[in-house]
Amino acid sequence: MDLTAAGGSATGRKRDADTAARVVGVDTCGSTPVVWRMADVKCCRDAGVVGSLVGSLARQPRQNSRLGRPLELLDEEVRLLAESGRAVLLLRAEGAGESEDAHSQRVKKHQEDLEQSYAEQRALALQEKKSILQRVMAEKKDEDSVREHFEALERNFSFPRSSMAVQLCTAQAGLSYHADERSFLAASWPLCQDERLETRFSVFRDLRRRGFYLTSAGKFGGDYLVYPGDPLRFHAHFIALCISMEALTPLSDVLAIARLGSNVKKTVLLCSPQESEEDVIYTSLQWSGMV
Amino acid sequence: MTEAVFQAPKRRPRVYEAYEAPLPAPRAGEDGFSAELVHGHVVVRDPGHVQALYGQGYFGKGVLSRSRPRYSVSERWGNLGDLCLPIISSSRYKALVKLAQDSLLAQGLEGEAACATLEKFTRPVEQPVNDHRKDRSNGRDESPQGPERRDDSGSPVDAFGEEGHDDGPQYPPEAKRCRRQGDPHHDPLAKLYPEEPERVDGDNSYGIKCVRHDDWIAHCGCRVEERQLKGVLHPETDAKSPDQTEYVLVEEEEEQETEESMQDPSSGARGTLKLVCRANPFRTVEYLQLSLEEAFFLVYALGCLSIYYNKVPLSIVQLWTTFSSVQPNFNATYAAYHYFRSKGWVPKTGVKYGTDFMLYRKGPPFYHASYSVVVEQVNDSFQGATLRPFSWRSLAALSRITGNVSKELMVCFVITPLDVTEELLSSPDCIKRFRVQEMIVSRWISSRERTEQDDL
Amino acid sequence: MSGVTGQTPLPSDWILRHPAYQDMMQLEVGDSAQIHAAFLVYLDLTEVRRWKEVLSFACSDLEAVLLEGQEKEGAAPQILLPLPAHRTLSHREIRCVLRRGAAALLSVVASDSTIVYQRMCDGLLTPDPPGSIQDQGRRQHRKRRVPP
Amino acid sequence: MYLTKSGDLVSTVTGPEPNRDGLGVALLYSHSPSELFGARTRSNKIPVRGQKEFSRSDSEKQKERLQQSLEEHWALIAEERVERLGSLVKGLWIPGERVVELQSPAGKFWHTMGYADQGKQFLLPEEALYLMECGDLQVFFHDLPLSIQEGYKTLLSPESVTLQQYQVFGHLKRLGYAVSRFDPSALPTHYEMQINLPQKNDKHSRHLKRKLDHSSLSKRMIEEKPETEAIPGLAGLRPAPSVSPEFSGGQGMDLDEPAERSRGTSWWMKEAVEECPGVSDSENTSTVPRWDFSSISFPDLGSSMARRSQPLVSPDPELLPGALKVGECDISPWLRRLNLHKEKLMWKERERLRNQQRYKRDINADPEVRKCKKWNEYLELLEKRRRHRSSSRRSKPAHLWAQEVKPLTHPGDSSSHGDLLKKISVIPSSRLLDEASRLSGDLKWRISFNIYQPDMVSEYKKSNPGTPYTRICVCSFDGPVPDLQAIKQLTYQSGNSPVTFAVVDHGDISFYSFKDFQLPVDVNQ
Repeated sequence: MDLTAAGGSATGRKRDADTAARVVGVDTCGSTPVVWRMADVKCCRDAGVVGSLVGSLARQPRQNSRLGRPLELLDEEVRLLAESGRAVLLLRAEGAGESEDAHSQRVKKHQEDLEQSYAEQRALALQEKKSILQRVMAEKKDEDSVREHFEALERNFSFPRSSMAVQLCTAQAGLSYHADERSFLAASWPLCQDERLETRFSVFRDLRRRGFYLTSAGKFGGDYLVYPGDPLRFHAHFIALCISMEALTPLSDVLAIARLGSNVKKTVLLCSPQESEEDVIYTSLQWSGMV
Repeated sequence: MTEAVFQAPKRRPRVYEAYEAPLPAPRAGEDGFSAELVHGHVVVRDPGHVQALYGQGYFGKGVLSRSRPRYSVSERWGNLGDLCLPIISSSRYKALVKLAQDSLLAQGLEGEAACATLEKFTRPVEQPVNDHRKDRSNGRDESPQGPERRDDSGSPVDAFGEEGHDDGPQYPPEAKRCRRQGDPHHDPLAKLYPEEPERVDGDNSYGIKCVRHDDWIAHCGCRVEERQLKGVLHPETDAKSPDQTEYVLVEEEEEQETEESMQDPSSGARGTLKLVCRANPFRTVEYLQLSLEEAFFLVYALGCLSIYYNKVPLSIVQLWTTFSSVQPNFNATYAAYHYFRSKGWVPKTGVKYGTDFMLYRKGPPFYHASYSVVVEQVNDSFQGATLRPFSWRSLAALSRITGNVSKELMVCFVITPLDVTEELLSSPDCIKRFRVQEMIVSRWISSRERTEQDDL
Repeated sequence: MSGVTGQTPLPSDWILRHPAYQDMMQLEVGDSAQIHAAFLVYLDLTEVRRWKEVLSFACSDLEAVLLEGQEKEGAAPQILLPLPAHRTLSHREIRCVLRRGAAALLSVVASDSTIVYQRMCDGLLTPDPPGSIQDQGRRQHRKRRVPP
Repeated sequence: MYLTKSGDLVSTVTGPEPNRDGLGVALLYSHSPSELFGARTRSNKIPVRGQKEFSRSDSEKQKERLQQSLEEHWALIAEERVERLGSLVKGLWIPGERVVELQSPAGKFWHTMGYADQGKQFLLPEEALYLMECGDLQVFFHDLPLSIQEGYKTLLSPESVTLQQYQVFGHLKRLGYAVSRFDPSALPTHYEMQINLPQKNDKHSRHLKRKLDHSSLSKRMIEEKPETEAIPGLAGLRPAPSVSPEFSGGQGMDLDEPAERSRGTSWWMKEAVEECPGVSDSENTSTVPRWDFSSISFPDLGSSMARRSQPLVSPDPELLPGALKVGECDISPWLRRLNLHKEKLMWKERERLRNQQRYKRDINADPEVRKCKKWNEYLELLEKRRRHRSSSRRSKPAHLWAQEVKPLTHPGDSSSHGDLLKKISVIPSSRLLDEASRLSGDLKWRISFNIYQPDMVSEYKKSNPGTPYTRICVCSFDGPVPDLQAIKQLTYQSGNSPVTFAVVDHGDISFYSFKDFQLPVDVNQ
């Protein structure tokens, strides 16, 4: 029951095309783009953007093998979303602009919500007790004694406040963006664009166009790990190395990563965008089999 | 621990040779060893020198072998009388004749004369007179040195199983096992590790290879004797001796050999091949190539090698200048090489792993390499990293492959003095002004990553 | 390598007189270290690996001697780019070699004549699927773990 | 108005997002009370992910499996934290101090996290955010609880803890490590470590320092002068509390020990020289040594020649310090304890001894050696002989020996492998701590955390945590790798515990260490 991502959907219109046209709200933490809302996370994946989960998992927070929201995005991922008009930067709804009145109204609403939740949870707890009692009493035919038991339950039932369940929200409520600002992110992400980032992005976009899924491959000495399908189901095939056509690489570096590639059974891919064209040139490095 | 712990080097499970000496020492009365500078490469051709330099300190590499020079014209051997001779195919023999012809022409011989010479030279021979070979077939220990293991089919096992070192051929597991390790008489390391090393388990690549090479005459534990090598290598030292012809057994068709029959893989099945003994007209003499660091160390540190260029021996400074121009940053890589040698370790090239050196204890036949070394040069305030500017990416790749092959990654910083000048660097004595900082780079693998490893 | 025995004594600079080496020298490539690397690769291919039809030719764009040869009789010819190990390489240079054929081998030659071959080819070459027996054998290879 | 990162002014949405209730206030919770109530019984198991596939076939079956995996994944990720109010600790974000003040008693986490000051309990932002993610803490700001998202935005900042630092902190905490901020001022100085001073554990000063420092994890230190210039005289200037006056006045102390080692002299040689009076004074004075060993007799207790029955006579009183009196000594009880059986030798050992006897001459039989009065003279003699020997026995090719630069050794001149190695060891080694104190600080590199191993956490004391397992320096994967200078500085600063670099690549963390090392010399016997 997440808040819907697009402000426009508040009108309640439901179209199939809506999913495709949906916009991802991107928040920043420092200068790092992150996505918080579930609908936005899914929407990224629909666009082939994998990102990486960096938060503790709600269900089991004290382990590292499965992490939870937020989803951290690569600059290239944000830019790809932005270029296709799918990403907008989230802005704060409250904050400096919020009047004292509005704030106290929010606090009041919060208190009321809590009270209401308490009342409802109490009722639910009582209901649960009753149904248990009902089951236990089902064999007994003595209706008076059953009624007595129920009355005693109502009388003595206590639901301490400390037993109330509260939600610790992951995403922030009431955070939105202005619909008119959709174009904003496309133009200005990432903040500084140097040649290396340009190269990386051209390669990212081209591989994405070819249907591959990409994640960061720093640990493998490369730029991207390239998967034939969703990384949830497939092993990576390539370690992509983004270099400009002219960049001189020491042979020792080439041999090191090529060796690593064969060790982990992945092809090392040299990727260089062509100047002027959008085309990217790929060269595969594989073990020669010649010992 | 703020310092890296020294991890015991891993012994090879099998050792096929005895430890001769940590460093080469020329015999009394000899001037030392000699080598030639050919286009920026240093080659040693004298078979005695080749064996001494390789066997004592593991300097250089046979150009046609993976490590110790042990090339032979064929890996298959056959008996002719009491002689054991290499067997080659007829097409291979023809190729050798062609090479010899080209060579003769290049030496200025007339075409016809060359043909006539070759014709005479390559006639079939009934019984070659080659006395120094005779003893080979006599004593059991004197069977031909097993040829270099080479994997024509390119089984991927090879590339990863080991760092490419394979001194000592792979023998069938059922063959007589080398029991010399652990015996102090043969094994210099016996004191440290008296127990017989355990066998490699689960090495299924082993069997595969043996099937291919079952025609080897298996024996182990024998290191290459100089005498035996003379059969393989060209005995240039006694060039006056008439006995330098190598004889081979050529597989020929019974009637008239044809090109096709040799190409046809089924020809063997026809059983029409016979072996004809002929002289090898273009004998391959393997030489030892020294890395520039190795060559310079033998000259400068040990004073036991003379390197000739156009028959003129070069001085130390001349060599320093030449090597520095051939190989950028030679002063730093040499300093690192010298440093490790002076600690008694054996550095060999790390090109297979994208590093400068692999460090072996004693030598590649005895231990697995312990360290993969990257040489870096920094100034007096420890800044600048110009030889191999690392990014976390390139470091991640290096660290990972090094770990994958159970080695440690060492960065060897060569620290140059504050007042370093061109003039200082123009003499090898500059290394006395350098300092060396060794540093181990290691990666700590947390549990999360371990599970992810299987995922990717 | 010696010439025919019983003829003239061995020339001391026999490498320089090797027919294949002389061919390479006539290619007018100025980089002698690269030529030597090419010759070592040539020797390895012909003498050790028994490749067929190994030829050398010059690539003017790279100012280097390239080799061409067949791994087996009748196999598709492959191009080899021999380079001394301390050099650098750009993607453009690799493409220069790949233009001559689909598959090429980078042959890196260390100063002690150790050669490492690396296959290069155009486009995206899907790796072989894992799971072979040899692969499993490799997995048992334990890593040395060093605590921080 | 809202200033974006690119500097453009963008009009913010002033009104809150419309929500289902139609009220003007944003809905805070996405879970209804019944969902919250139902959450008590939900599973806490993490579904196992199936084996991945290698290639894509786009078959129905494959698509189905992907769909199933995705759904499972989304369900897991979508789950919200739901906790009993009673098990939640309540905290208050104090933006000025960049800390969270606890409003209700702390939980188990207090063992490794938080600090108390003037009767109040505080958490550092990274601790608070981690506990929020664990569902242990609810942090209020302006009377409203912070969502995790707001926690990230509010608690993390370049002035306190960055996202990357927090990611590393969280990663290590989730692995069970105790993690504390690195406080350079709390470290024992190098000098203190050298004299093995027990660690300071003055609670008060620690917390005071922490209070001062906690506002910033990323800016700090370095302004601190390197405490140890490693000058012996400094000991008196900076008296550490428990240094006794005699100790600090000790003149012979070698404070520059690491540098000493790097020069390759072993410590005992120096000591031996200094212990011998008359030798260390000056080389020129040829005073008669007091210890004339030729005239001092040493009792022979080991060999079979020893006269067992007789007691040892008392030593010459001249050789004894002042008032000491030593009488005769009966050695028979000791001798009985000695194993005087003849040693059985391996044949190999016997051969070695034979060789030794064959080639070894009694050095005292050599009249030239006997003429030598000092060790140095003896060495000179050896050198002279060596030169003579090598020039007569070996030829020296002119291209090597008649030049300005000559080989370091001549073949055959070294008596052993060890001797040869010694001669060619001309490059001194450097240690990581050499000259580290003279390097000026580079603000690019900072240590962020101390970590303590999970199995030690039960004994962990915040007030006296002991030596950390390692200290952590957080780096970005796109940033530079530390050069030798930076590594030296950080190693020096980290003192008694190693530095580990946590490199963050979009949430993915790798740990690297750069440790000092010296390859042992492998001499062939």
